Amino acid sequence: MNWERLLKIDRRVIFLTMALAIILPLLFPIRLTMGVQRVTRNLFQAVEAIDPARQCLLISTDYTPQTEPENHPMAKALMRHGFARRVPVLVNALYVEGAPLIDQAITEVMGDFNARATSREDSILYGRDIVYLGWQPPPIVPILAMGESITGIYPDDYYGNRTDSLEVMRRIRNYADVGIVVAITPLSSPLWYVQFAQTKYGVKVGAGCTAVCAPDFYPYCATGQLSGMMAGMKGAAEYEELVEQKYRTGGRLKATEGMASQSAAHVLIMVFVILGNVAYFAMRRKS
Amino acid sequence: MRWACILCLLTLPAGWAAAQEGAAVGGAPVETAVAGADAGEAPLGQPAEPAPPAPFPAPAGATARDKPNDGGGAIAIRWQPVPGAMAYRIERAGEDGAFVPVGAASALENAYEDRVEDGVAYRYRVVALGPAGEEGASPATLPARSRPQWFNGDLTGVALSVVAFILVVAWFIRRARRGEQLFVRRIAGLEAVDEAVGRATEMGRPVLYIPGTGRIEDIATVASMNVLGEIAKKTAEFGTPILVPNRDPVVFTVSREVVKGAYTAAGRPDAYDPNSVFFLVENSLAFAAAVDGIMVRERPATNFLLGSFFAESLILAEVGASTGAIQIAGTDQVPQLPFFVVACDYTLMGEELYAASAYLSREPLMLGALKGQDAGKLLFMALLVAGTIFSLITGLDAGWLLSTSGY
Amino acid sequence: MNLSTDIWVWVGVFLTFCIYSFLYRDNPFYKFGEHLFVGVSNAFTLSFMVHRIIIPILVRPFTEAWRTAGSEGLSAGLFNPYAPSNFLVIIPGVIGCFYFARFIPGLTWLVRIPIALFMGYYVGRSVPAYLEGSVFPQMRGTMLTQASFDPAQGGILGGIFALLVLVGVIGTLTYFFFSKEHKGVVKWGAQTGIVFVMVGFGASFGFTVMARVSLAIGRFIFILRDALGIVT
Amino acid sequence: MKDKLPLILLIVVGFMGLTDRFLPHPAPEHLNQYMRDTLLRIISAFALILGLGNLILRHMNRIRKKSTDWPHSYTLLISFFVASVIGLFGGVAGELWFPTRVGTFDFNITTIYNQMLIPLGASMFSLLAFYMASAAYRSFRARNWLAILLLGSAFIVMLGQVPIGYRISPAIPEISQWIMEVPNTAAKRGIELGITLGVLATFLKILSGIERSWLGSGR
Repeated sequence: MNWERLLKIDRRVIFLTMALAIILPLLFPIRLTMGVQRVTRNLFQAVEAIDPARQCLLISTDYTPQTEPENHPMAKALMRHGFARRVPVLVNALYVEGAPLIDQAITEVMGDFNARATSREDSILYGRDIVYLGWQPPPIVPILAMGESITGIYPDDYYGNRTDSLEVMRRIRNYADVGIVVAITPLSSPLWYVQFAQTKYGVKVGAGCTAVCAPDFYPYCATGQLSGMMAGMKGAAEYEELVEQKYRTGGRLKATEGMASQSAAHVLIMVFVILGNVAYFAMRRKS
Repeated sequence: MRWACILCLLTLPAGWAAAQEGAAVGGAPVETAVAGADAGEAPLGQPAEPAPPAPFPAPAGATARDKPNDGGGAIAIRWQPVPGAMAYRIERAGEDGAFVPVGAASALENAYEDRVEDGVAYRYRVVALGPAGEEGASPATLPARSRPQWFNGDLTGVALSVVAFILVVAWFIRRARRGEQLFVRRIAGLEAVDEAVGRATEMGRPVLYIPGTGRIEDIATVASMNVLGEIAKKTAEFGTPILVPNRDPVVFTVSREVVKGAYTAAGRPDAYDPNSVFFLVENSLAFAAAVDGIMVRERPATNFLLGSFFAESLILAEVGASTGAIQIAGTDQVPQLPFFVVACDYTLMGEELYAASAYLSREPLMLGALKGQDAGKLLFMALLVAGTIFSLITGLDAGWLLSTSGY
Repeated sequence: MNLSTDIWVWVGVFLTFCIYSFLYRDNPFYKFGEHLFVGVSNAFTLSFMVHRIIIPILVRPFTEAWRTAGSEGLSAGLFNPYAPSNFLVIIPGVIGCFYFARFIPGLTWLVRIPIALFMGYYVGRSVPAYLEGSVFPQMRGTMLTQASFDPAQGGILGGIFALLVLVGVIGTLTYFFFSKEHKGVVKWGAQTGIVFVMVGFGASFGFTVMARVSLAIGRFIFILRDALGIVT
Repeated sequence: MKDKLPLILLIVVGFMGLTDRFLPHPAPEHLNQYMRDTLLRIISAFALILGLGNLILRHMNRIRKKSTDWPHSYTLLISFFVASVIGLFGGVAGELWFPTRVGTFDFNITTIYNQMLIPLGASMFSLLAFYMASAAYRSFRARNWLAILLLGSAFIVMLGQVPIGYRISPAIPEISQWIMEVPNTAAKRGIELGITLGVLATFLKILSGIERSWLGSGR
């Protein structure tokens, strides 16, 4: 075997095998079982603790379509959880780029619920069970201003309704009425909420972050500044499982389906690392 | 001598404790009113109800006072919980005396924050709600007025530590000003800067300096601007072309001034090429796409990636590595550091990026600031150890000295 | 197989292909995609800047103040910078124009004024934010208390882990110590620190793989589902 | 004057920013809000105009000089101008006078964003999956003990991330989480604490005028 050749393998070979590892499981899907991490369970518990009569769940999003595969299932799973518990859900977008995506998520999850609803009480109604506050730049402004008045900083919702005319907004005024803010992000917006909203107004904050940010947030979960989090696609899949186990809400479990490709890609990278090291040591012994 | 100052700082926690206690007890102008002093007094107004609900034990010790450390507009109401209560209703009365419900709290809570107008006197009472709709109203509190505070007493510790740090750094700067030699150890990534610029000169290829993809709000960008000044001086001396693509237009305006200033300072204003600093695009991925293009087409011999980087860090670093360039990276975005460590030749981790401009310029005053950073680290370490030992021995939580509002 | 009939979907597929072709090597497709990306993305930013900032917070307050002044005459309220319509918005506008002073010989120094405002404000703001949001709670979280050994929170083992975190933090801080060579005690401290840093970075890298693969999954799903209709 | 005025301004607004968090009173709060929400936002809009001017001139230059790949500068300029006209005169969602719809075919700036910029951005971003694989292959070699630590923890965490790790041993996700919670937390905390000191030092260097590279050359 020519170890030297293996060591200096063309990057394009790696790229190609990687592409195959991702595509094949998508074409021939399998479903894998997994364990649930503590931080995910904590977030689930924190949402369980919201008092539906008095408080709401605020989902703050600042992801763009680029991290859709990771962040989108998180937003949907949270909405499902909120709807299943009849907790009013407020959603905002910190950046305009992601705003249309949230609209799509709301439509999809509302559609799932309402397709099975039998009465008006049973359905998810816009303005009563969910409000999409839309987008106000720059992000720091709404984060601070929601401590005073949510309708003040979001006078109109995403669809152009006056927010103060919506049923649920009459009792949800500011962070005092927010059970937990879950910031879904590819960046560090949960920390902005911790630094600017929690320090000043004491609101609970949770995170739904891409896997890349997760290591950064563990310290905050340990100190309790973050009540819990969904870390990456796996976190989203776990949350989907938790909601599904408890409430049987149905709907597509996007994150769970993607886990097969994930596994293949991870295993491939590990195989590459092993190959690289075997070749490296074989070369070293030779020289 | 040097340690004397640090020792002084170590006594700070005691100061914090005193300050925090002061704020809580007498420091803030608090208007507290305790109900129950005259428990016999009948509530002045009752909400009109068709049939009076069955009685239920009333919450004791209800108080209302201005919410401390805020911008006004809030009164904090507290009470002692009633066993068996399902929830609480909070009622408010203005000058006219009629109580109206303003909010509710769950059985687990014993505090409520009411949003009110500043300067107006309000009285409150807390009604405990029983499982079968019984009600028990606490006596009315004395009137409380909300008002804005000028200083947020919760942050006394933060304010003091800012002041303390300013003093320490100022002290080191003064020492530096007096001409004392301050020792700074070798930092590999920064030692390599000369070699990296020199290599570009030898190969006749440009140096690429990416000041991050953050905005000027990210302090790492400001630090990067400072390093850019030093590196541009070197490229001016060596006569090597430098390319500075920018993602944020405000950063672009700064980096242009910095590079032009550096060429002037190096005595080569004529060598400054106004096209060397340019704006590309705000979208960070479009920026990455364009910079990848620059890397494979202009083939810079040296890439500096210093500043605030986000997800695009590895795209830039891997493409840079594939072109064979020497790469010196640095960021304070901790999640991106592993990628730089893996894909670049040298990586400045967090604080090293902030130290870089001092290290490169060797200006005594800047080195003084660097020494201040070291003193801060010693202080942190000492506090951690002292706090741990104290807590383990006494069983108290020394960490509460570090608590700010919200926790 | 159920091919999409939406033109935009095929535009998306083509652009995806343009970018992915860079993995093979630099080529005209990538160059096209790259330049288009920069062009369109700048146009998008410009449009939003005009519609969301320049018009609503610069032009409109001024024109409305102008109109009010025309119908009701000048009043002090029109010079209140906090009012929704006022003449003073012109000041930020003028400061903004200072950026262009660079092209006027003799006035180039005016460029420093907007720069000073930006740098000064945000540098100042970040100091308490870092201390309050990061240093204080993280320091607090690092200190051990007797509760760290609480049986309910992991008992002795939990306490040992908490101690390890403390050791790691102190080691890492020592590693970044600039005033002493890494020799003697400092060397040991710094070595401990770098062990934690390397293990942490490795973990961070491994943890991130999932995020990045997720992105690629998203792209392939777009091609396989939205465009080709092979998977559902 | 030319040096002093900007420096004085910088010190004044620097302290304003610094004290914002400490002074809850509405008077300073309003001033800060004005600074953030009006003044600096308007200024940043002008910076963008300056930046775009720079970009356009540079590419026009490239076309004039016929630099390498100059035809692609046309791609950039044309796409920029066309999309700008659509965005500026067609409105964010096509509500202004410029037509952004032909039959059922919509091309307002939001659609362009969704249908062109999103695929471009997502593709660019997803290149990371491939670059991670190549970076891992290239750099994760057990050359010395530090590299072994890096490699080992990355390996365990990767395994802990996927269901297969759980199948091999349920302990693997536990260990991986332990690595994230203990050594990773410690390292991050140490680095973060250091960063805060760097931020403080930078603040002082800038405000005291020791660091003045930002003043540029006009002196």
